[in-house]
Amino acid sequence: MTTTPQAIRRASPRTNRAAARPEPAAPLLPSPEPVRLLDEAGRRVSPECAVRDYPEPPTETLRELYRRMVIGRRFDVQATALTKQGRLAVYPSSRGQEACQVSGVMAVRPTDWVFPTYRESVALVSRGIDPVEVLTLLRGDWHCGYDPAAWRTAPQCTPLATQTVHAAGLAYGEAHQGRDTVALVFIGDGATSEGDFHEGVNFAAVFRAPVVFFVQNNRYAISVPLSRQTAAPTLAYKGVGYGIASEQVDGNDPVAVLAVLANAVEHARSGHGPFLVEAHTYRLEPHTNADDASRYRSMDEVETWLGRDPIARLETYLRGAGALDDAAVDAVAAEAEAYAADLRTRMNADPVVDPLSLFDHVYAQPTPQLLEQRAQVRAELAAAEEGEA
Amino acid sequence: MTTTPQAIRRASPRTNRAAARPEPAAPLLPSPEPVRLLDEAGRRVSPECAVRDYPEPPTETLRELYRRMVIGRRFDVQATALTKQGRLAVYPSSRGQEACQVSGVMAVRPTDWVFPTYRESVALVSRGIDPVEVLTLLRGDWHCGYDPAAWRTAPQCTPLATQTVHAAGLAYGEAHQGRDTVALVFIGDGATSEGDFHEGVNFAAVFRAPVVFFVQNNRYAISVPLSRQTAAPTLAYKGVGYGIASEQVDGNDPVAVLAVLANAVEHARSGHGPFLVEAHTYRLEPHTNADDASRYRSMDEVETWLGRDPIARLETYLRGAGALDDAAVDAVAAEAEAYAADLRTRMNADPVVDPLSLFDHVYAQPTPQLLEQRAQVRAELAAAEEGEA
Amino acid sequence: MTATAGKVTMAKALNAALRDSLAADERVIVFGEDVGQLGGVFRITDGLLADFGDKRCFDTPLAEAGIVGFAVGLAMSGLRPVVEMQFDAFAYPAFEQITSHVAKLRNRTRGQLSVPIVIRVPYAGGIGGVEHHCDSSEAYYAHTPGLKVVMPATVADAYSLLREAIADPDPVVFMEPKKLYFASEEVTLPATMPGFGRAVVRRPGRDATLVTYGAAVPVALEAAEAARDEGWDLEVIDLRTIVPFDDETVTASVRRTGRCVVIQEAQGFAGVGAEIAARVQERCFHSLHAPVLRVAGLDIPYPAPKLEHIHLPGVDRILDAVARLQWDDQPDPTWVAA
Amino acid sequence: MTATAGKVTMAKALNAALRDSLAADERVIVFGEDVGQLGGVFRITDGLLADFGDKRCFDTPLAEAGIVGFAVGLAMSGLRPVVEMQFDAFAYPAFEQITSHVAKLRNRTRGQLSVPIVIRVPYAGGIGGVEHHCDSSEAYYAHTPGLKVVMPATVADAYSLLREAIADPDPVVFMEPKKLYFASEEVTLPATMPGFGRAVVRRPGRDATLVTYGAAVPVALEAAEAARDEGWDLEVIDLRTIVPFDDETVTASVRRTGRCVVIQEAQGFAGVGAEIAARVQERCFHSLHAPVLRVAGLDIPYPAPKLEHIHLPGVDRILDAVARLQWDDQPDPTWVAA
Ligand SMILES: Cc1ncc(C[n+]2csc(CCOP(=O)(O)OP(=O)(O)O)c2C)c(N)n1
Ligand SMILES: Cc1ncc(C[n+]2csc(CCOP(=O)(O)OP(=O)(O)O)c2C)c(N)n1
Ligand SMILES: [Mg+2]
Ligand SMILES: [Mg+2]
Repeated sequence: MTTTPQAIRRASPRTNRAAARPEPAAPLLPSPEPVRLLDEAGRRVSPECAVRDYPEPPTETLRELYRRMVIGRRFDVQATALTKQGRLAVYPSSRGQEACQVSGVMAVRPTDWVFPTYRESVALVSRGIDPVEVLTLLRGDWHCGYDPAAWRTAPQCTPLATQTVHAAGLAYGEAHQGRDTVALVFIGDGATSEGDFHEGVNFAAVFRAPVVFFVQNNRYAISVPLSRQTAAPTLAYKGVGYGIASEQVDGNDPVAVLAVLANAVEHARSGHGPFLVEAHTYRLEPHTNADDASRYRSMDEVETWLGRDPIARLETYLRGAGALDDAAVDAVAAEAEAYAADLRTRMNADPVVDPLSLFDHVYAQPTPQLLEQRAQVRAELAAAEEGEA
Repeated sequence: MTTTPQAIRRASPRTNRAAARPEPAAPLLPSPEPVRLLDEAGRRVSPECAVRDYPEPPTETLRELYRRMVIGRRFDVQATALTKQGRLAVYPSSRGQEACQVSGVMAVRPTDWVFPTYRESVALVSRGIDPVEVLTLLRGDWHCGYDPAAWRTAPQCTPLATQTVHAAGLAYGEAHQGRDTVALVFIGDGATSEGDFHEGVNFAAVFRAPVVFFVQNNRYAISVPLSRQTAAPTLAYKGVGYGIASEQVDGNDPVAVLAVLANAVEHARSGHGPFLVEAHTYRLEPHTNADDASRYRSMDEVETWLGRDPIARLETYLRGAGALDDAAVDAVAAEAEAYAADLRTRMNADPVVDPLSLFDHVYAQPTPQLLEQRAQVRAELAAAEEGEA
Repeated sequence: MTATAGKVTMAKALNAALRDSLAADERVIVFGEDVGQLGGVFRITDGLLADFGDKRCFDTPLAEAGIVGFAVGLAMSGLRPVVEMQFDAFAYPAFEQITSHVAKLRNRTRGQLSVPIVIRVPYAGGIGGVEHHCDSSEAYYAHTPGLKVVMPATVADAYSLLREAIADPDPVVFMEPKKLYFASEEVTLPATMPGFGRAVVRRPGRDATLVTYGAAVPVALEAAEAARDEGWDLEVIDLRTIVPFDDETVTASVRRTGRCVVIQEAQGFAGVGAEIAARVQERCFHSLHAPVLRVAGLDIPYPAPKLEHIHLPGVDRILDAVARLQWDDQPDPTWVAA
Repeated sequence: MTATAGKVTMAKALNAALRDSLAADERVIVFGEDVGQLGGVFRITDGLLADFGDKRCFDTPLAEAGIVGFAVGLAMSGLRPVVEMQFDAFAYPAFEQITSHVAKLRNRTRGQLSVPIVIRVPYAGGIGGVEHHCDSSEAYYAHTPGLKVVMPATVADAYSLLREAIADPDPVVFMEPKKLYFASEEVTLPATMPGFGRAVVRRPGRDATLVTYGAAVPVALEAAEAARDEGWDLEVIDLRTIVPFDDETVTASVRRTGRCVVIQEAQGFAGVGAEIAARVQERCFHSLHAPVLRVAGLDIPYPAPKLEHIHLPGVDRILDAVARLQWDDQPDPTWVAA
């Protein structure tokens, strides 16, 4: 597998920005129906029939989107397999949500910041982060396996919605220092009910911070259905209450997701304030491998959504447009296989974590109290070693 | 002063409910301009010119509204004076907001629940609660001076927005037990930024709990202007994000405030879910007597709002309608004076609070640990008495 | 009433307690995240929705302040809410509602309003959980006047104390040791164990007293067993409730043994173990042959699964502390050196 | 640099520290509720907006989790946020952001991200404040690994410790004793006092050690003065920072005096005083002539103004505790009776 950070950065859809320049004043309410550029069969919806028009991303970008979605899914399937082998403590799959995962990171620049949740592993590998580093948290070695500063990607966030406020602060801080960084926040449908979602969006709005809040509405929060999160027509309608632009999009239409996000990012970057995007999608797997989804949803429902596969849809479209052929598809598949094989091998290693490192990063310098505890643990370890010897 | 709970309960605007029956499905967005039934000069806005039509409350109700506003203002002025005499630790005035304070409690039944903030003293006396009991908190005797269960009025809430969630729970709980209670929550503009506002409104919406969220937007949160709370067109626009009905109203137009609230209460009671009402108003006094408002707003601004006095406006209207004459105005003024005089006298007393009562209501029964501490305090008090003797 | 006998897990006992409370008192109402259809991520509420309907057991939006605040309102309307926080750290968003309202409402209103809410908090580690899923947060609650803090360690207590918590007129933070959820014991339910404020001597002993609670109880018992090989006969006290606290049982034991080690899983600094050590030396000073020592989690954020065994107070660390109780009348070199 | 000499209030010293930090480091940024135009409800930020502009000092929406979370993001962008929580209890909405993010971010990322945030918390009572305005919440923070907890009691310390807090690479919860805001001292600013983790002996003495911090320091000093009449020569230690903790100074003193009373204003149960008492008896057991006693606030919600004097540890309650330090070698009847 050869997805280097450089390769992915190169493919960032800069070319797309000019085309996507939005009206300065966005409409008060989102489109009444999710924006869709491809229909379920993968055919281009004609602009006249579209609920709202968005420029289509360049074909090269869409080919790259396809490539990363295929690799992302292969990674995801591999990670799920690793839980079965006991190599991962837990894994929250995003199978079915690849259009969102990959478009999210492709819509921003490498210098922008991404704020992922626990579910964004595919987004992270798509951003170019080493999959082993992405899985460090879930293997249980340490909390965050990658360097957030180098990757301009916050640690995966578990306390729901708390990252929205961080993103607002980061974006404002960057602007404060004269940089045109955008912050893209991933968040789930369920997490929009948390107070921190409200506070994060509101801070971004009041300070006109360049943040894109990207809600992957996959219809469930573990077992809790969307109807228990909101009585709103849909989550995108929350934007107006903060005075920010918002949009809803078919989250299984990769072309539409990327187009809508590119517009949102451009809107934010060019000083029009934050943007709320809701993508309607579905997680095909249980919440995590530890979850039993059969308790709260039917196989029929899952089947229906299997039929809306974002990868198949984009493949059909690109083939139809002559931008993809069997050879290209096979090449991507092979690349994905190699990626997964490499990951499997490397996940066989079981890195040793130094117990004394527990004391290293509680503070910049350990307190005297921590030094005492460190000495005690060191003595215990020495005693245990002696006992074994 | 003769405002007994019974008197005020009797005056509850039951008669008004049938007239105010709302369309079952309220519009998605609030009226684009604040609803107004009286213009600034106290003339009736003709229904054709109204941004949205609301039935006018019966004249008898408006006379009672006038009476309570006058008494409420007199109470408020008296309370401010008591701070100067050192009889109150602190007092947050609502002078200028009487249309909201009084309409809020008149729009609900005695059996409904009211959730006030620290600013709602005028609302509380208007509900019939003994003003001395209302001021217990601010005199520093104990935290809540009235019986919340008997008055179906929660203790005045200081931690911002936290009461919104209580109201949602109360309203749901009442419905759960087959009662048609409505909960009316007072909240300030600033407090809408807190996460709890979001969670409270959302819980009420998802559970279709009969709650009216009544935002008194007085343009400041202590010194922080509205522009630092929200970038929304106005706070009422937040309703759509929760899928609930909302409205904005001229908060210094008593007739409009009562009409809009009566509609909102009826909407909630008849099972259409919560309702968000924003009243645009202004606090004429500083945040509390301890505040120095000259640091953050101009006297000009205050002057402008003095010209929009809700009491004068209603008086003009009622006089014009032949529903109020000099004699009636004088009678109300005299009643208000008597009320204030009685309050002054009774606030001269300095009730002794038993120190040992500190241990009485931490738990239903004090823990052994508290009994130990109680014994210690008792011994200290005895020793101190001996020392004095 | 669920009559159960034989091997029962703590999870099952908690489920039975909820079930029996729901059946016994129609004011009881159970809600939280995933407690309905799913039966809770630990299945503590399994089947309650099916058996009692969605007015008695239901899911809420994902908002913990909302859940606790909603419970406050429900309690004001006369109900008896039992809410689940999905994991320890996910109760923190509710902290203001808990400290400023739940804990204080009775006091603020001189008893005219009360808040008989049970807040169930699955807590502590030892389950290989990732970050934010393993905090031991009891000290935050124990330090907050107005809350009762209940920490069962056995299956029978889990049942009995939860029933009592739901019937109690005061708000109760009910801390459930996750790693013991699926440990089972021979018990007959319904079981009635000693009430709030009564500690229990889980193992009598003569030489020193181990005072502990919740998740650490089985570890302390194991240590006491292991200590036999060293010739120490250790008494193990399970506090069961932190608030109210059973000074009597603890004091009587330490006065008899003259030595005491306090064990908790939470990070040590300013934890409940500090309170216990402070109380014990206040009350038993003249009986003590050695300082009261503490064995606690390290003062670090809860570590990743691979290193949690280093963080957690284990048998060896407890025995080390016992060994330092100046059996040979030599002052402890650890502190003398300082 | 503000050069000030003569009588200075703590409020003024804190203002000067913010001012000097803003001038010295352009990454410093001050925000919160009412800190701009109004200068803060206690005027601690008075004039900063006018002098440094609204990019360096500004008001935010009323949302404490938002304020702290926003600070986390700003810190990630390279800035050094100093935020004000308006009052102690109004920091509780930010509890999740503080415990799960501020305290842990460095640890979670193995030091690749740090969060040099200062969270200023005006705390404690004695000012006739109504409910929710007088909590002493330091134990919640001190129990949370990853936070430094700083508690100045003097004007010079207020200045010096706040400067140090802002320069510190770690997050600091900076607790400001409200009732001392307008107490003044002769000082020359800028002042540089001992750093984090250094306690100071405010009054030397031979007979017993009073260990205290923050709002309780002046009360302890007053008690020590009054104790002279009883013939007791008391040493008073001001801890200044709770985390890190200065074991050395405390231990040395108690080993010398053989007696110790710990004083805090917060409710006692599982408070910081418990930690101090537990540490002192661990480390000084063989020097102690009496148990370490604690004088703390009562275990009740902070009372209304009229009764706060009963709640607060005053001179008499401290002297009572000192009297119980077994000067005549009789065990303390309080506990013997139990
Ligand atoms: C504050 C908080 N409460 C509860 C949880 C437990 N939890 C983890 S994921 C989850 C569901 C989140 O659903 P959603 O936001 O829709 O995202 P999804 O998992 O569907 O991607 C819950 C309740 C948490 N992580 N944080
Ligand atoms: C959680 C919380 N944060 C801060 C405060 C301090 N505080 C008291 S009133 C107030 C302003 C509230 O403004 P608004 O909601 O507009 O109501 P108003 O006072 O204008 O009626 C603030 C910040 C508080 N009481 N609670
Ligand atoms: Mg979801
Ligand atoms: Mg206001």
